Formats: sequence, structure tokens, C-alpha cells
Amino acid sequence: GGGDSAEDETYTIGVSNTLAGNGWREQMICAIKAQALASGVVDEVVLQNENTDTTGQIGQIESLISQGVDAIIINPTEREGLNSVIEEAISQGIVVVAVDQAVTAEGAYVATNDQVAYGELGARWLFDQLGGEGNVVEMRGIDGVPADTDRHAGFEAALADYPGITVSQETFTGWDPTTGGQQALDIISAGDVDGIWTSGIDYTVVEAFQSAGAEFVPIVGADNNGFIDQLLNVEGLTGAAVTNPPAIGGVGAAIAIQALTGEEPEQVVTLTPEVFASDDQASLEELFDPDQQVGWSTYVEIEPYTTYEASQVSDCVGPGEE
Amino acid sequence: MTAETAGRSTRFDWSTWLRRRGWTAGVWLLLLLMILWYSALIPKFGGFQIASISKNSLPLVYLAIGQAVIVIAGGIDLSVGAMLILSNSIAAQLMFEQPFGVTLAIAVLVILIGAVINGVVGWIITVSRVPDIVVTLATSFSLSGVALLVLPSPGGGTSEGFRAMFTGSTTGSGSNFWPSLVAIAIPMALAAWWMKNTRTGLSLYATGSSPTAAYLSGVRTARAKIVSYAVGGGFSALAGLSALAITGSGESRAATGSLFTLRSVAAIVLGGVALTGGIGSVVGAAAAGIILFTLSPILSAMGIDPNSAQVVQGVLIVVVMMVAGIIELRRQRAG
Amino acid sequence: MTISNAPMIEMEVLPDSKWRTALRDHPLLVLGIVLIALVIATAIIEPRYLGVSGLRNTVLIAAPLGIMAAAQTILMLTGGIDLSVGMIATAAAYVAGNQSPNGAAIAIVLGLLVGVVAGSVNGVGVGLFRVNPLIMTLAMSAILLGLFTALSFTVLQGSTTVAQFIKTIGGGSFLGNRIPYNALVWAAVSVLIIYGLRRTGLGRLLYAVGDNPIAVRLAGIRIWQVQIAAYAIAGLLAALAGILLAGRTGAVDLQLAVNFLLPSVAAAVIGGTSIFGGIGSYSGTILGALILGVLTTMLTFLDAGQAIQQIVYGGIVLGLAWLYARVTGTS
Amino acid sequence: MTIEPGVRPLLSTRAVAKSFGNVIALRSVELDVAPGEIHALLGANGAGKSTLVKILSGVYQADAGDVEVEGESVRLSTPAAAVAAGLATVFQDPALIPDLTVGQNLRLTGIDEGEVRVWLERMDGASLDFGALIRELPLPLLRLLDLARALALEPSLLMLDEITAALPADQAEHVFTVMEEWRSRGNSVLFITHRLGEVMRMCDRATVLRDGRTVASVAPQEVGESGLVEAMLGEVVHGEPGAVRTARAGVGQVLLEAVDIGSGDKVNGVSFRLHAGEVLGLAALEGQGQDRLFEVLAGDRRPDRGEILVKGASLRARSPYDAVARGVVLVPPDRLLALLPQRSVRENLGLPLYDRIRRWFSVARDEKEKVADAIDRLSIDTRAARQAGRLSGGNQQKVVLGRWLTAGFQVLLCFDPTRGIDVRTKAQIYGLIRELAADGAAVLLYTSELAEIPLVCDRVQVLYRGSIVDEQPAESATEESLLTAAHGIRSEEVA
Ligand SMILES: Nc1ncnc2c1ncn2[C@@H]1O[C@H](COP(=O)(O)OP(=O)(O)OP(=O)(O)O)[C@@H](O)[C@H]1O
Ligand SMILES: Nc1ncnc2c1ncn2[C@@H]1O[C@H](COP(=O)(O)OP(=O)(O)OP(=O)(O)O)[C@@H](O)[C@H]1O
Ligand SMILES: [Mg+2]
Ligand SMILES: [Mg+2]
Repeated sequence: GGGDSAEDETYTIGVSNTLAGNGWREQMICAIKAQALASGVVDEVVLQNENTDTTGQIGQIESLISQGVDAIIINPTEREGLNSVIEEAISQGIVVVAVDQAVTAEGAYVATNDQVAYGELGARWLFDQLGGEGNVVEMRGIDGVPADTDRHAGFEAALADYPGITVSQETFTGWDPTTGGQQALDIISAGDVDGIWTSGIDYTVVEAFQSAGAEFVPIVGADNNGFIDQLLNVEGLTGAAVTNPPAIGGVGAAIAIQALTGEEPEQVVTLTPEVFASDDQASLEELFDPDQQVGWSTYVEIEPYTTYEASQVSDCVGPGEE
Repeated sequence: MTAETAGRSTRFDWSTWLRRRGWTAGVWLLLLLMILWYSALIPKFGGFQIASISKNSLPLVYLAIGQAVIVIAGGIDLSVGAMLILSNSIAAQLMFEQPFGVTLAIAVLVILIGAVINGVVGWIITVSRVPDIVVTLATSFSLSGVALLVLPSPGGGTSEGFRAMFTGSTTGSGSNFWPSLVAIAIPMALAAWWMKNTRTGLSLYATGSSPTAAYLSGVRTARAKIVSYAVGGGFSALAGLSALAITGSGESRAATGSLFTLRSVAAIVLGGVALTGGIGSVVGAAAAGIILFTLSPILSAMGIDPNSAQVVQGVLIVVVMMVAGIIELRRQRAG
Repeated sequence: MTISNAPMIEMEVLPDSKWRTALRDHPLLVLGIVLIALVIATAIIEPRYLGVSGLRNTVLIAAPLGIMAAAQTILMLTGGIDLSVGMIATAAAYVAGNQSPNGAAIAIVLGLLVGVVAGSVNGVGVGLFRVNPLIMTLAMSAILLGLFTALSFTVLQGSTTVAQFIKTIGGGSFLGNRIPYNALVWAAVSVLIIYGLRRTGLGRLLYAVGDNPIAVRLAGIRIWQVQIAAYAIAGLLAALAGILLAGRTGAVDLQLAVNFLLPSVAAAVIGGTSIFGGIGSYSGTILGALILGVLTTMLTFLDAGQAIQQIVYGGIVLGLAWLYARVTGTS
Repeated sequence: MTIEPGVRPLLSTRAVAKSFGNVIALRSVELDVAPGEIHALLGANGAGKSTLVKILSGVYQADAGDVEVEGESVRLSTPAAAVAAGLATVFQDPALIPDLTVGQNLRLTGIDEGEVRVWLERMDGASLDFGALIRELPLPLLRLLDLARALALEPSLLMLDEITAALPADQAEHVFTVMEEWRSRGNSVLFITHRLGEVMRMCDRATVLRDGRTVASVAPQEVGESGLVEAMLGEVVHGEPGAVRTARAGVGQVLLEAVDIGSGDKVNGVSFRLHAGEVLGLAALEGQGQDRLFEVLAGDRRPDRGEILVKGASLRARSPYDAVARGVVLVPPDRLLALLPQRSVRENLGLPLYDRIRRWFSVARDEKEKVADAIDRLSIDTRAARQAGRLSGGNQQKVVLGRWLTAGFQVLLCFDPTRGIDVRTKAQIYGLIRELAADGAAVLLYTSELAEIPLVCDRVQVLYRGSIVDEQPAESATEESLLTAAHGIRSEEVA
């Protein structure tokens, strides 16, 4: 590592993530590795990844600083909590990129998916499906987590334009498929649901319908391979996948590398989600990869940032690894 | 062994010392070695690195101390983590944009709140005669619920002075490690002294070691239990405050709570506190808290990827406990 | 020279109020009443719940928890505990999902195997090397998470959608969609465990080890054998629960069952199993699991914020345990 | 008889009753202790002695009845209240905190160390290190410490619940001197024991409980031992313990042989042969290594030197399992080590039936009968049978012994099996031991009550400083011949 001297062409990138074993986060890391590899100028990706909180993440970042990395890619637990350590890193000449969620630190790059839009686009699709009339269930994530708050804001914004729509039930899935499935099961059998909006806990909701043996209603989910599969292959299911690509990690890596190699990337990059509805079978086919896990997102190439092959992401191999 | 032979060693005696303090000493030694090793692994090791370890392990150290006090008194508290996020949330709300003096006062208040709430939990345990683990498991849910009410989404704040008090830097991140070392040493020393030298402190050991014997010899066992929970609650609150000092803003995610609770239990066992009560010291528990925190930076500095690191970490902890257990066994079998 | 004291027994028994003794001797009655009360409460919040489907869902949801709590019960009886049930279940399910293309049978067998192996390792650590159960299983949990995250990009890479058969036993129902298949599995497991604990030598030993290990050792029994057996069985049960869960969720990720850890302990404890070992029964745990199942449903319908839900959940769990202790007079 | 008229009793209880759940411990207890007397509280196992003492110490609350101290009715709601009322107790089981040092234990209860030292010196425990952990100290020493601690409270009534049960002859003597001194200071002592000899020798008066009722209040010297026994049991027992002994059993095959065993500094070169059909007595003062010797023989600990042979084949036990598998079984000194307190008497008795994995898969078919048989042969009081821990001390001891009746064995290692056991039970247990021997088992019996050894055993060996220093045939052995040998003085030297 050590990009301090001009002739030294290779860099070390540190990654700080605080949710282990989570499919989305794991793919995000794979995207970072893939982009680092594809760039050819990174000789090592140092990962810090264990279930922990903000203090723990500060520890991660400080140990990355101690290990002398050239750039740090962070999936932050919090908007403010990390600022001082991020600024510390930047003051030591380290490039810092926050992905998936913004930080307010001075001088940090930010690459996120537009969560407000995620909530709004999905909601609008659903409400249109219902012809502006009916009871919908809003299955949120974790109360108090910014992403959830933003998506809810988007959902509310859409709701404002559809007076005929009533939210019959609001639940918190904790972004845990199992919990989401249980809640869906209960709600469905209680009946009187015309549509379900989910904050990404989607395929277990579809399963719940099948367990309950109930009529499908339109379901909004995310670009999870499992859900796409269902949208393509489950009889009588209509729904829409709103993209929230973990490839944002690749975008973050690209930005970091640009900054290291002296190009001036934008300080803030925000990806606007796309909506793939079940009537658009073609693009869904495009997205679907039968050989991938349910939580996997095949929406990995993000112009103009990522330069890797989709396969490199699923290989999940970084520079210096075999 | 008769009275005569029992009468040896009024003078200092290594074997006795090792038997009584061996584990605690061993844990601190282990910690020292780990830090030395870490310093060898990374390009430069200075104030910043020491501060990073000492300040960031503060919350776990305080939780471990609190958990140790409770477990030594024969209980166990699965709500320490929830108490941490609750106090963290309350403090973050109240301290936001307050001057140093006020934040100090609030800190004292928050610690009192923690002590009182947990004291009540202890009282519930003694009157209901429901096992500690059940009561505290239940309260852990409720407490983190309350935390979420107090602080619906991350935010709030505290004064720079308050941050410096725990972290040595007004921004929570810097190279001055003395304050955080002091922040570890003083509460630990106080707790240790109180446990071993005051009548109340001893009554905690007694209640944990043998409630019946304690009760028969006139110890108010119920009271001891309540006291242990109150003290533990105070330390959990302190942990929440230190977390606030480190991050500068509050957070109320329940997941964080249960995470910290499990770590606190791991810490005290590693620190030589017997879950059956009556045995161990807060000093060992504190060291173990720091060890648990230091493991992952070391492993990552060794270039081990996080997944393998997690495996290694698990194996390491088990091996340490195994070796310790075997030594223990040998010692009992011998002589 | 034997002096029978039969007459003494007669005169020593105090007349005691009927229902009070009834409750003390059959604490399960209390739990049963509580369960019914909760069902009614839920029905009041959401009348449709009382329909067939609502109750079916409760069972559908409670079954995996109940089986995981069986693992917890068995270990708690021996004075142990398993903080890795959640991760074992997840790992087993992950393997089952990943192997589904090779047919349900292979998938299930391999899945269960994972559980047995992980459990046995726990047992060896606890039984032979005297590692504290909390630590051993906590570490096992971390090890499995790390291991399987890594494996999910190598040997276990690929789809994790489970086979149709597993979906059916995990999430399907029969008799006009009234009775869930996983309830059958649960029932079978319950019979085995209840019988095993009451009517087998191993059952006796599980209680004995939890009550006083020294005595068991002096009685010429090799405790480590009992412990390894107990942890292996627990691993097997956890794996089974995980596979059923995978069937219900239809696909698997590495967080599948992690949220079941604390409930599995809670179910056993609400059911009257002592965390210190030696006392308890699986029938209690069954009711405990059902109670928690209804409770989660109730909270879903309560449609309150997460904060309120957690407060209520904690409050009710505590209230239940307290009531139980009061009525049975256990301390 | 009652106290002389005019003397106001120091302590008196009226119609005290207590029950646990539906087990009645005390029905109606009338007790009067006069100032300046040593008062015996007698009763068979389970009669309610300990329960009464616990009520008088504020540990339990009586359900009914009334307690008066010097005429004043008192409420003893906590141990502290009892101490305040001038009542101090040494409980049947030690009330010291195992994980604290002696000093910490005293500080814990706010008792002055100096005081305690003074009393310990009286009982030649002067050299006790106050820095030592309680769990590292031998039981007898703990009993003395308990006593010294109680005395330091300067109680007007000192209650001793079977304190001598765990004490060897020499240390029991110390207790007696202290008791007498306490009486001489005008205070009183309530003394619980199952050793009637001690009662005859020490006590001015005795109150006898049976099934939770006061059945007699007498002067021991007037009624004599037989009178006391009759009052306790409500029947005349035929003959004293040991009369059950059969004619000396014919010496059979050697079942257990110890060849020069050594373990640490506790056991140095012990050798003996144990034949089928014989009861070999082991006599020793406290702390001569008998505990360690039994541990080694039972396979609970490997010997450092020497070898153990079972039926001529060497026994290298890694755990008690190996010993039990070869038919060598132990009744340990502390019943709490061998009891499953929360489990039923049946499960306690049936425990050893499941030592092999192949026996794990069902409940032994004959368990029920075997257990019933054991309960019957030992006449175990099954009132509290659902939880063995609630049985009275004596009955717990029976359960521990009875376990091996169900399991079967060849060599029985009995360590003080009659500790804290009433005369009738004692007779039963010794009778049983003889029966077992007669049925071809070999028994090694250590008991702290030297006087009983000649009554039960065929041969006696004396252990001193970890080695066998003397052997005497049971016929010729007497308490004092054994005592002299146990002090390491060879018989001839005495002559
Ligand atoms: N042996 C003991 N060991 C430890 N604590 C005890 C013991 N006995 C009693 N206590 C405590 O002291 C308190 C009062 O003691 P006591 O023995 O009077 O219980 P209690 O309230 O009478 O029980 P119950 O009401 O079931 O008869 C109890 O609540 C218990 O917590
Ligand atoms: N905590 C308890 N719960 C239930 N029953 C009890 C309890 N304590 C004592 N008992 C019962 O009360 C009766 C009297 O017991 P206690 O210990 O007072 O007898 P004891 O005279 O001390 O016998 P020993 O001479 O064997 O010590 C016994 O039947 C015993 O089973
Ligand atoms: Mg008694
Ligand atoms: Mg009472």
C-alpha cells in the first residue's frame, strides 16, 4: 500500500461494514472487491466487517487508519456519529467514501441509492395498480434507521396524491425475511388487503401468500433475485421490483480510485432507482440469474462508474486474493 | 488437613496468590501481549493507536464491570445492552447543545436513572422469585423499546468537554490517550475496592457464593441482590454515556443492545467471573472487555479476512477457556 | 428390622385447597389459561384472527420456535444453554437450500448433519474440555457465521431456493389448508422428547446432570457422554427447526433464524424450565412457544410502533413468568 | 419434669407449628430452657429439630405458636432479630461463605476477629490462617469456626445443631469444654445430637421431639439412655446398635487389595486386603488422610504411587465410572455431594442404573421394584419424596446409601455413613452393612464414632498420618485402645 509517493502506482483500500452475514452487504463488498480488481491500480482490499455499532465502526476506521490504507469505503451506521473520525482520516490524506448511506463529514465522498425515491416510485406503481383505491400494507424496515425514514417519507409523498388509498397496516420487518414472512402470514389471513409495499422483504411475503393459500395481491419489493424469480415464474403474481443495487459499493470503489488517481469525481453521487414491473417480463428475464442466491441483485453494472464484469462480482475476489 | 496444617502461610505465598489472582493476572498479561503484538503488526504505533483501543473499548469495559458485579452476586443481567442504549438515548436528547457543566450534571442524573431502574429490576427478581435471566430478558425488550421512544432516530449530542473527558479529544478521536485510560482505571479500581473491602461489597460475594449460608449468617440476601443490580445498572448507564462521548450523537437500535449484552457475558467469563456467582473480580472482567475489543483490529492487521477472522476469534476464545479450564483441573487434582 | 412408616404418611398430609394444589401440581394449567387469554385478547384486537387461518398461522409460526426451544430445554435441564441454535438452524437451512437441486432427501439429510456436527462440537467443548456453555456456543455461533459467509461465495455458492417438498412440510397445510404439515413434525418431535425425558435413562441423566453433576459422577456415570449426547440432539433439533423455517420462507439467507435465539430461551423459561438445570418439562416449553407465537401475532395486529411493541412484549413475558412463579410457588 | 418453680425460663416456646407445603415439620412444640443449663433437643431424623432451631434463629417463620425470651414474647423475623434477642446458632450445615476468606466471613457479619481468635485458641484452632478461603478448610475446622463465631456474639442461648456429628473425638472434647464454660457464665446451650452418650455426659435436661411434637422433657440421668431412646422412638428398641452383627463372617476371596498406595502427602503407602463377607473398619482422627484414601479407592482420583487390585486384577480408574464398573462403590462423607436435591427419591435411588449408553434408551424395567426395596430396607421417610433435598438430614443419608442397594456392588466404601443419624437408623444401617457382608460383599467402613467400630467390624485398621499404623481384631478392640493407636501411639507403648 501507500500511495503517498508519486511513482507508487498501487493503492490499498479499506472497507468498514457493520453487518455481517447480510446478503445485500456481502454483495456490496463483492462489488467493491470486483471494482478494485478491475481498476488494476489496487493491490489490496482490507476488510473490516463484524456486527457492531457506531463505536465499533469508529474502531474499525481508526484501525484502518493505523494500517495506513489510502482510501476507506464506509457503509456508515449513522449520519453524524462518524464525522470526527472521518475528518481525522481525511486530515491524514486518506480518501473517504460513504456508500449506501450519507455522512455529513466535511470532504467525504458520498454514493447512495435515493431512498426517498425508492419509497415513492414503488408506492406510486402499487397505487396505480390498485386504480387509486384500496387498503395497502406498508412493511417497513427498522424504525429509526435513516434509510427506513427516507423510504417512509417517499411512501407518504406518494400516498398524498392517492386519496383513495388507505394504509390498513404498518409493520416493521427489521429487514428480516423471517419476521417479514410471519407478519405477512398474519396480515394476509386476516384478509382485506389489496396491495403490499415492502422495504425489500419481498420473497418471503410471496411465500406467505402460498402458505396461506390466499389470492395474490400486487406486491412491491426490491431487486432481489428470489423476488424476480417469483415475478417471472409464480402463477398470478403481479408486482414490481424497485432497484436498490448493492453495486453501489462498486460505485464507491470507483469514486475512491478516481480520487486516488487524481481525477476529480463528484462529491455526491445519488442513483435513482428503476422500477421493473411483472408486465415487463423481458427486463425481468434480463435481471434474473437462476444460479444466484435469493438475496442477490443482478443489477450490477452501473454506468459510468463500474468497469467490472458481472461475473467478477459473483466471483467476489479482490486484488491479491486467489 | 487439620488446624495445625491449615495454619501455614500467614506470610506471602506465591501458590496462594496464583490460585486467587492467577486468572486476573493472566488476562491482563494476555491483553498486554496482544497490544505488543498489534504494535508490531502495524506501520506505526503511537498515541493515536493506544487512544483508539482504550477509548473505543470503554463501553464494553463498563458493561463488563457492571455485569461482573451482578453475576458475582449470583444474578445475571441480559438487559445491560438495552440499558446502554437507553441511557445513551436519554443523554443524547438531554445533552444536545448544552454546556459542559450541564452535561456533567445530566451524566450524573442518567447514571442515577440507570441505577434506580435496575434496582427495581433487582427488587422484582427478589419478590417475584422469577429467575434473573428471565426477568432481565423481558426488561431488555422493554428498555430498548423505551429507548426508541426517547430517541426515535439517531441524533442528539453532547458537549465537547464531555467528549474529551472520556476520549481525550473534543472530537472523540485523537492521540491523547490518558483521559480514556483514567476513565477505565478509576471506575474499575473503585468497584474492585468496594466489592472486596466493604461489608456491602462482601455481602454481594456472599449472596452469590452461597445464598443459604449468607442468609443463615445474617446477610440480607434480598438487599444484596438489589444493590448488585443497582450498581450494575449504573455501570450500564456509564457505558451508554461513554458511547455518546465517542460518537457525539445518540443511537437507539435494539440490535446494538443485544450485541453488547452477549459480549458483556463473554467478557466476564473470559475475565474469570464464575456464572454460578461468588467467584471472580471486576478487574479481570475489565481486561477481558478490552481483549474482546482488540481482537478484530489485530486479526485484520494480520491480513485475515473478516469471515476467517470471525472463525479464528471464536476458536481463540474457546481455546483460551479450554486451556484455563485444564490448568484449573490440574490444580484441583494436584496435591 | 424394617420399620414401615406408611401410617405416618397418611397423617402427615395437610388438607390443601383443591384448585391451589391442582395448579401447583399441574402448573401447565396456568400456561394453558394464559394461552387462551392471549388468543382472546388477539381476537379482540383483530376479530378475523379467530378464523381457522389465524389459528393455523399461530401454529405455523410456533412450530419451528417450539422445536428450537426443545433444543434449549434439553440443554437447560443439564444446566447448559445453547446460544448457537439460531446460527445452527440457519447453517442447516442454508445447506438444505443450497443442496435442494440434488433433491429434498439429500438436502434435508445434509442439513440435519450440519446440526449434529455443530452440536457435537459444542458437546465436546463443554463435556470434555469443560468450556463454559455460554462461551462455547457463543463462539460456535460466531464460527458458523464466519464460515458460512465465506462458504456462500465458494462451495455453497448459488441458488438457495429450497425444494418443493421442504416448502410443503415447512409452510404447507392440509385438510383444506387447515392443519400445517410442520405441526405434524412438531407433534412427532414433542412425543419423542416428552417420552424420552420421562421414560428413558438418558432423560433421567439429563435431569440428574443438571441437578448435581458431582453426584452423577460419583454414581459411576460419565457426564461427558451425557453432555455430548445432549448437545448433539440439540443441534439436530435446531437444524430441523431451521429446515422447517427455510420451507416456510421459501428461500434461505444467513440471517434466517438468528432472531429466534432469545425467543427459544424465553419459550423454555416461560414453560417453567429452570435455567440452572434439574427442573422443567417439554410440555411447558410447548405452551411457552405457542404463547410467544400468539404474542407476536397480537403485536403485529396491534399496529403500534416498534417501540410500543417491544415494551408490551417484554411486559407480557415478565408478567407471565411472575404469574407462573406465584401460582406454582416455585422460588 | 419441668423447670423448678420460681426459675423464669430463658427461652420458652408454646405450641410452635410449621409446615412446608403439605409436609408438616412441627405440630406443637413446647420447649423450656432454663438459664445456666445445657439442654438437649432430641428426636429421630425428621422429628423437627432443625426446623425448630431455624425458627428460633429467625430463618423460618413459625406458622403458629409463640416464642418467649425471658418472659417477653418475641418476633424472630430475621437472623439479625434472633441475634438481637440473644440467640445465636451453629446450624446443621456450615453457614460460612466458601468463596470468601475466614477474615472476610467475619467482616461480612461484623464480628470482631479478636473475639473469634480467643475462642479458637480455646479449641486449639489458634493457628488458623484468617486469610485462607473457607472452601480450602476441612469441615471440622469450619464447625469450630462456626462455633467461635456464634460465641463471639455473646448469646445468652447458644444453639448447636449436631455440631459434634462431623467432629472427631478429640475436637468434640474441645466443644464440650467450651459448652461447660458457657454454662458456667450463667448462659444456656441448646444442644442437638444423636449421640446419647454425649447427652448423658453433658446435658442437665433434655426435650424430646417426635413427629413434630414435644413428647418428653426429662433429666437424662434420671431416665437413662434407654428412656431417651424410648421417648424418641415411641417404642422400645431391642438391643443397642451392632447387636445385629452376625457371627464373624467367614473370610472369603480377596475382593479389594490396596498395594502401598500413596497420594500427595496425604496418603503414604497404605496396603490392606478386603475379603468377601467381611467389614473392615478404619479408625482415624480427623485429617489423617482418610478422605483422600477413599477418593483414591473410589477412582475419583488416581494414586501417585502403588496399585489397587479388584479380584486380583489391577484397577486403573480414570474416573469413578471405572471403579463402579468393577463393583467398587462409594458413600461419600458429605451427603450433599451425592444427592440430587431437586429430583425425586426414586430418581436418586435409580441413578446408577444408567451408567452404560445401552441403558439410556429406556427406564430400567426393574427400577421400580429395586427402588421400593431400597426404600423399604432402609425405611426411608418418603414424606418429602418428590424432592430429596427436602428430606431431613438422616433420610438424605439413607438415600445416598440406598442408591447402591438398587445398583448392586461388590465392595462398599462407607465414609462415616451414620454421620448425623439417629439411633434407630444407625442400627438399621449397621444391620444393613452386616447383611450386605453376609451376602458376600466386602465393606470398608470409616466412622468418626470409634466406639461403634468394634460393634460392626470384623477387623479394624488404624490410619495415622496417611499410613496404617495398627490392626486390631474387632473383639479385642475398644474405644480407647483405638484412640491411643489413632494418636500414633502403638499399643505396646501404652502398656
Ligand atoms: N435459605 C435462604 N437463602 C437465601 N435467602 C433466603 C433463604 N430463606 C429465605 N430467604 C430470603 O428471605 C426472605 C424471607 O425469608 P423466609 O424464609 O421468611 O421466606 P418466606 O417469605 O417465609 O417464604 P414463604 O413465604 O414461601 O414461606 C425470602 O423472601 C427469601 O428471599
Ligand atoms: N424446606 C423444607 N421443605 C419441605 N419439607 C421440609 C423442609 N425442611 C424440613 N422439612 C421436613 O420437615 C421434617 C423435619 O425436618 P428437620 O430437618 O427439622 O428434621 P431433623 O429433626 O433436623 O432431622 P435430622 O436429625 O435428620 O436433622 C422432615 O420431614 C423434613 O422432610
Ligand atoms: Mg436436622
Ligand atoms: Mg413465610
